[in-house]
Amino acid sequence: MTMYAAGVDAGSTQTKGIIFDDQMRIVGRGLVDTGANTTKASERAFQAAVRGAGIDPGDVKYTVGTGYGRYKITFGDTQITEITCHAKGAHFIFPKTRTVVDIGGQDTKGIRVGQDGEVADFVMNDKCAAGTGRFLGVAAQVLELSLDDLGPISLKAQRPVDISSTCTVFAETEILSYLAQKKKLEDILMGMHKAIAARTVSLLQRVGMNEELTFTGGVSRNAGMVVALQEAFEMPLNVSEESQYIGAIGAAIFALERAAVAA
Amino acid sequence: MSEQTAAQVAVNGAQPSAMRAKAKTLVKNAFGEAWKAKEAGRKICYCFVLGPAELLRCFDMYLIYPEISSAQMAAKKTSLPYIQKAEDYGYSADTCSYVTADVGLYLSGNQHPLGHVPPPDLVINDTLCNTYYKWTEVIHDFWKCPVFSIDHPVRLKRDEKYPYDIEETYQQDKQYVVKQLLELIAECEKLTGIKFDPERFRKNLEFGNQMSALWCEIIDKTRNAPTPFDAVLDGYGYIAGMNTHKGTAEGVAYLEAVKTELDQRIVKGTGAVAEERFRLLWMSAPCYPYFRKIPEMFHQRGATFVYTPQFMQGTRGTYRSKMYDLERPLESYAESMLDYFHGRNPRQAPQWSMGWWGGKDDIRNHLDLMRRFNADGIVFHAIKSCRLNSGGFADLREHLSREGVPILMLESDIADPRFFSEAQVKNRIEAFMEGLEERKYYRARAAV
Amino acid sequence: MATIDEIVQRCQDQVGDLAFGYVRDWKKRNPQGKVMGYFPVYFPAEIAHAGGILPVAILGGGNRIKLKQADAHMYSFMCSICKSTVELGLSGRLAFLDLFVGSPICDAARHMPNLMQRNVPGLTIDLLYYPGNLRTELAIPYLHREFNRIRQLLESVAGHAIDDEVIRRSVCLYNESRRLVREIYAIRRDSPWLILASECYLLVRAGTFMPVEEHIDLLREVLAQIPDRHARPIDKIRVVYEGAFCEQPPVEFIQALEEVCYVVDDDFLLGSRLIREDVPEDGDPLLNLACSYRDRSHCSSVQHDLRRLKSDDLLAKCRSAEAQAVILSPAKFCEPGLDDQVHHLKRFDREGIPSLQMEFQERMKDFDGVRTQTETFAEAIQFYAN
Amino acid sequence: MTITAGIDLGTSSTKAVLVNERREILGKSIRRTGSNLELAAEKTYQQALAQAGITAGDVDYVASTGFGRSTVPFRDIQMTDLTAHGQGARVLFPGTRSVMDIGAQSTRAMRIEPTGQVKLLRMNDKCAAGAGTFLVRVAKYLELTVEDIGALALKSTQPQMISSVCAVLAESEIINHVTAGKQLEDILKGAMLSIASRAQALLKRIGLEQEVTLTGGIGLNAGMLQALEESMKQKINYHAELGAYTGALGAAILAQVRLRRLRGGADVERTSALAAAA
Ligand SMILES: Nc1ncnc2c1ncn2[C@@H]1O[C@H](COP(=O)(O)OP(=O)(O)O)[C@@H](O)[C@H]1O
Ligand SMILES: Nc1ncnc2c1ncn2[C@@H]1O[C@H](COP(=O)(O)OP(=O)(O)O)[C@@H](O)[C@H]1O
Ligand code: SF4
Ligand code: SF4
Ligand code: SF4
Repeated sequence: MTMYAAGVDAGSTQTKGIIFDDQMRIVGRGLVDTGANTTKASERAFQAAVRGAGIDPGDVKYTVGTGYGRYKITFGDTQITEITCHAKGAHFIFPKTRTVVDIGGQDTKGIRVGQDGEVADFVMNDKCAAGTGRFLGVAAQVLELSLDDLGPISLKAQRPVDISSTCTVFAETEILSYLAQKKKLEDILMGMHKAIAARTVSLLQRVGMNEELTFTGGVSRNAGMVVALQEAFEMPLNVSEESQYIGAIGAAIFALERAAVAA
Repeated sequence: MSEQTAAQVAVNGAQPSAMRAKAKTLVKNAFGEAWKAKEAGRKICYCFVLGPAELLRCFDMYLIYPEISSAQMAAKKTSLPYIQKAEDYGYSADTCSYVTADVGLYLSGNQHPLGHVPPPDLVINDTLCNTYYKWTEVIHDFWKCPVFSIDHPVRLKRDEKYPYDIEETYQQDKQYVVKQLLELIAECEKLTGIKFDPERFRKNLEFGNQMSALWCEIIDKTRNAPTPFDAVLDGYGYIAGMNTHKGTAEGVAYLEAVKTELDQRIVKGTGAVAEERFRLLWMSAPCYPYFRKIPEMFHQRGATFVYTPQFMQGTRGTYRSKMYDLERPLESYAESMLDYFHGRNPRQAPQWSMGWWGGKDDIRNHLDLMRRFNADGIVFHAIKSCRLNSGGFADLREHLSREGVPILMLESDIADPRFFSEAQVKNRIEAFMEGLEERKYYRARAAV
Repeated sequence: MATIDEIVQRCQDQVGDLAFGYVRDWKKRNPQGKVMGYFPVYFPAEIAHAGGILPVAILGGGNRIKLKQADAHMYSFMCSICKSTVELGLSGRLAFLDLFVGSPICDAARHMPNLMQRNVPGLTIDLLYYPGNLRTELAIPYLHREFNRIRQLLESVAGHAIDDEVIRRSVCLYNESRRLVREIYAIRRDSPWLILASECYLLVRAGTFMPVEEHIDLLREVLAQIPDRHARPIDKIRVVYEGAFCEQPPVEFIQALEEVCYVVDDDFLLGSRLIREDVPEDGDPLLNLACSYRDRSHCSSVQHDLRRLKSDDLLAKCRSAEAQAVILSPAKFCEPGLDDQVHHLKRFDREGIPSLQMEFQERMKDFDGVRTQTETFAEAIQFYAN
Repeated sequence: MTITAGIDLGTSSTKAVLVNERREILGKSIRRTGSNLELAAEKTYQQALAQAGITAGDVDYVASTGFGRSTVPFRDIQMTDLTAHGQGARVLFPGTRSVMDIGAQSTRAMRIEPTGQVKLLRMNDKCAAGAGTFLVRVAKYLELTVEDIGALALKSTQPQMISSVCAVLAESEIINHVTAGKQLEDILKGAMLSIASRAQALLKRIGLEQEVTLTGGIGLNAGMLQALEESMKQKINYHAELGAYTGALGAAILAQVRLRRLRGGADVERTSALAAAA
């Protein structure tokens, strides 16, 4: 009988669930908003992933919880930090990765990854919304756009504006004044993406970024951000279809390993 | 009382070292007796931990170590109000918090948690750290006392050949230090009215040599598995006990007691933690405001510290490879100050490794340390205050991680509790330990 | 003939050029010539000059350089100049150097050369160790020997001997350039509207990378034109600036100060002006240089000499420049500068001279805060002083 | 009679005050700044003049301050908000030694001399977490007006603490509090306490001296004032009627000082550089 293992990544904004079969294949995914109740959200993400895999929750032999809300995942077997899981997940998909840039809903991380996918070092910004997904969320709100639109529109930019405020709140005011000046929407958007990229670079400098870089987290789904980051880093980035699930994938790999040991 | 009980609480089922508690008494006495000494007419000399204690003791001077004083404030969780006083006075939060804590002490009428500290009759600094010079100037500013600097030049270990005669430079530098020591002796004679007694100096150096021999044996005991003491939690206690009594019979007695205790622990198989799973090197000084907390976060996961270069750097002269030559005391005294900094050393002893002048040797030395102490990884404790000790860590990490050494970088401060973020430190330690576990897992799997 | 504005602009372009275009051109013009770099504060440039080596001060990367690699190699609380200097090395921008000499003037500067040595292949590195204790007479013979060792080092770069006679000739040239700089400073003290601090800064800075002969010509050209400058005095407070003996603030920072006040004296680029009198032109030149370093120099935060208090020096500077106030502005994370600032602060408080404390960083780009603080400070004097 | 005007052109509101040589206030007015700074200055000035029943021709000297100080076309002199607030605070409360100025986009702490002269200052201009805008956003989010939230917060019995130090991230916490069914007044009080702790940290850095005076529009918010007093465990001065005008008032009074010097002749040489430039 096939053995299954699960990883659940309870992020501050969104919670992700992944089911692996014993051939290291992803067979189910779940993505829900975290909201106020992390425990419920992780259950829902897990259930969604199980449904997607077409299996029974009982078939899952081992579940690893990760992410900022990992200790609230009550049904899991163990918890591992999101840093370790992101490194593991990124290494799984891009084995040559040495640096992971993870831009999530409320934080940005830079992780230096060793040869075996272990964490060599990391830096994290989780105190200030500037430079995180939240910045884009706020902007989308002001501009009355959906998050999915930001990337494609920004890619049309010809002359990106310069957002001088680092603070998200003041940047919002700046965006409004650019709108009042009738600047093009795409130029404003790209300006914001560049502002985030600049912050990300200065954070990442502290762990070093000379070798293969992988961009993960929900914000990596935004194509405009990928372009802005590549320009700022002056090097190409790996981005996977699964990038928002990388943490959950890492957790699921650990779960699979532990399940194998237990068996 | 509370500290006694705290010291006796077993971490993770392990038995704490009794000599760590004993060190506290020694340090406390060293401070407590200061006023008595002053009243008895002895001169008070502020000197840094690597200062020429053995020499100064020849003049019956009572030694006060500003660094130990600040560290004690921090360890007693009382440093913050002192530091803030200094900041209110104008000092920046970006400078060495040992200095700001000390300034706070002066601004508080010299009321130290361990007792009332008398003002200095003389301050002596050396060149271990450039901040010492500024610190000395600060002390001078406050107390207008005479100041003496022993300048021992720092020479880069060049990866390339020297285009001049480095040996000759060394000899000249040595003479330069010797001459300064002679000036110091004259100054001390003038200040205390006591004539320099070479015999007494020799005697102090002899105590120093005995302490060196003992200390080298002690620090090698962590090569045992399990290690009988934790290099941070216990080790820094021993250092404090020893440094306050350098060149004295008490110092020798104390180290003998430490050694005896450790031998007994080894025989009984008592480790620093109940179950030793990982052995780590700790680079630079501890975070004194959370002195117990950080090592205990490691202990909880079965990791313990087996070495810190401060064992050597923090105890100048107290190492076997450099016993004082009693036939030429001043010269060999000068050598002990100079050698650590001098690029002429073909290859410094690996134990010294701090990484700020050795070129590529710094990397090799760290790898040697890993082997010598059979360690699983290195923890670099980047101290916000201390550029001297922390300045090279990021670079060492770059090089060492290329060599496959698991490395953790922690950031906090030596005396300023505001720079310790528990969540952040915990997060880092957790991720690091997960990595070590994973490595162990893969190694075990590969071995099968 | 170029106007002062044009000369200053040219200097500014050269200073901002992170590729060191001027020096590279010089190398093209002098195919046999060697170039050495030194880290502040001070280096006896005369010895290098005498060996036909162009001495270039490596003063960090200013506010245009992007730190792409240095951050990963350096600890966060290091001053900007150390970080950006390492970045210059790591990014290959110092490849034109035949030698780099650092000085362990502080804990940060102690690490920097070692970091360079480990990470910049092909760059030859050494240290010049200044005596930590200048009070004792022992400092002079020590420094004399040290300069001799530097001579040997430079000879190995030059590929030939550098004898006393040639050094004496270089000393004369450097004396001349120091005299001209002093002259410009004197004019600025008397009529600060004729030549601004930011202009002065750029003119002196040019001397940190060009041959002294060219710099002398440049200074003479400027001096000749100053009297004819059209500028009228406006009512601003007169201040002395202190804190930039090592790391240098961006020119925009100096300009922001100047919008609000006249900076009538300063310690910008102190290393190039460290020796405040002529170095004796005959006798043993290295001994003369050693004595000048100890006894004919300005104070800096990294020279330790309790024979004279640094605040005495600064106070004298303020008095002779008739300054109403002093701006104490060390570099962020510069331990020696930050510590001295307090010493000055207390002294000036006692003397009843207003002082403004404010940190700078070479990489800063936003000067609003600087302007607001300086303005408020100036207003406190303008509205309230009697 | 010598009449001077102070115009404080702030990021969110513009204030004007007219005073005579006996420091009596002849007229004052306040209005939203909006996007046209010159217009805001002009309109606010006219309103104040109308209130005083005089015309611009009756005014001897105009001082401008605030972030838009250099855009006031009819100014004779300009000064930073710090200088103006220092003087204003001291006029309103002569015992003032520390001034806390919480504006829409910035937080400033100053230590002042008995004369009102600024001795030491610390600013926080880059982060919204300690500034008035934060409250405006919270109010908007909770569908309240800025004017309402103060009174509401006073009713709080169990303030909901906010752990985030970022204004934006704090909003997510507030959402969570709302979904968890917490009382509005408790949520508001939590947000105010969070600003108060920021302000307190800044005040600490100037070495707090008594008395402490709060200036700026934020003091109109009674809940905020209470939050500050609670978290600092001490009395804080705020002038309910003139607090929002502190900057304009200070500028108007310094204009009197300046004018006296100019007229007295003693200081003619030292006409402000800025006035000369203007
Ligand atoms: N399609 C999308 N385009 C752009 N951004 C997105 C998209 N989907 C999600 N995001 C961003 O990703 C964030 C969530 O990322 P995630 O890595 O799941 O964060 P966390 O783990 O911190 O909750 C959202 O806040 C949003 O800003
Ligand atoms: N009537 C009011 N009640 C409560 N708060 C107010 C009121 N008016 C203004 N505020 C607060 O004061 C802030 C603006 O203060 P102000 O000193 O006018 O700022 P600025 O000078 O920067 O424009 C606003 O962000 C708002 O939070
Ligand atoms: S700067 Fe803005 S985004 Fe950053 S912490 Fe402050 S309020 Fe939040
Ligand atoms: S800088 Fe470091 S070595 Fe120097 S005094 Fe401070 S803590 Fe000690
Ligand atoms: S700026 Fe200060 S800290 Fe940096 S190298 Fe120079 S003296 Fe040292």
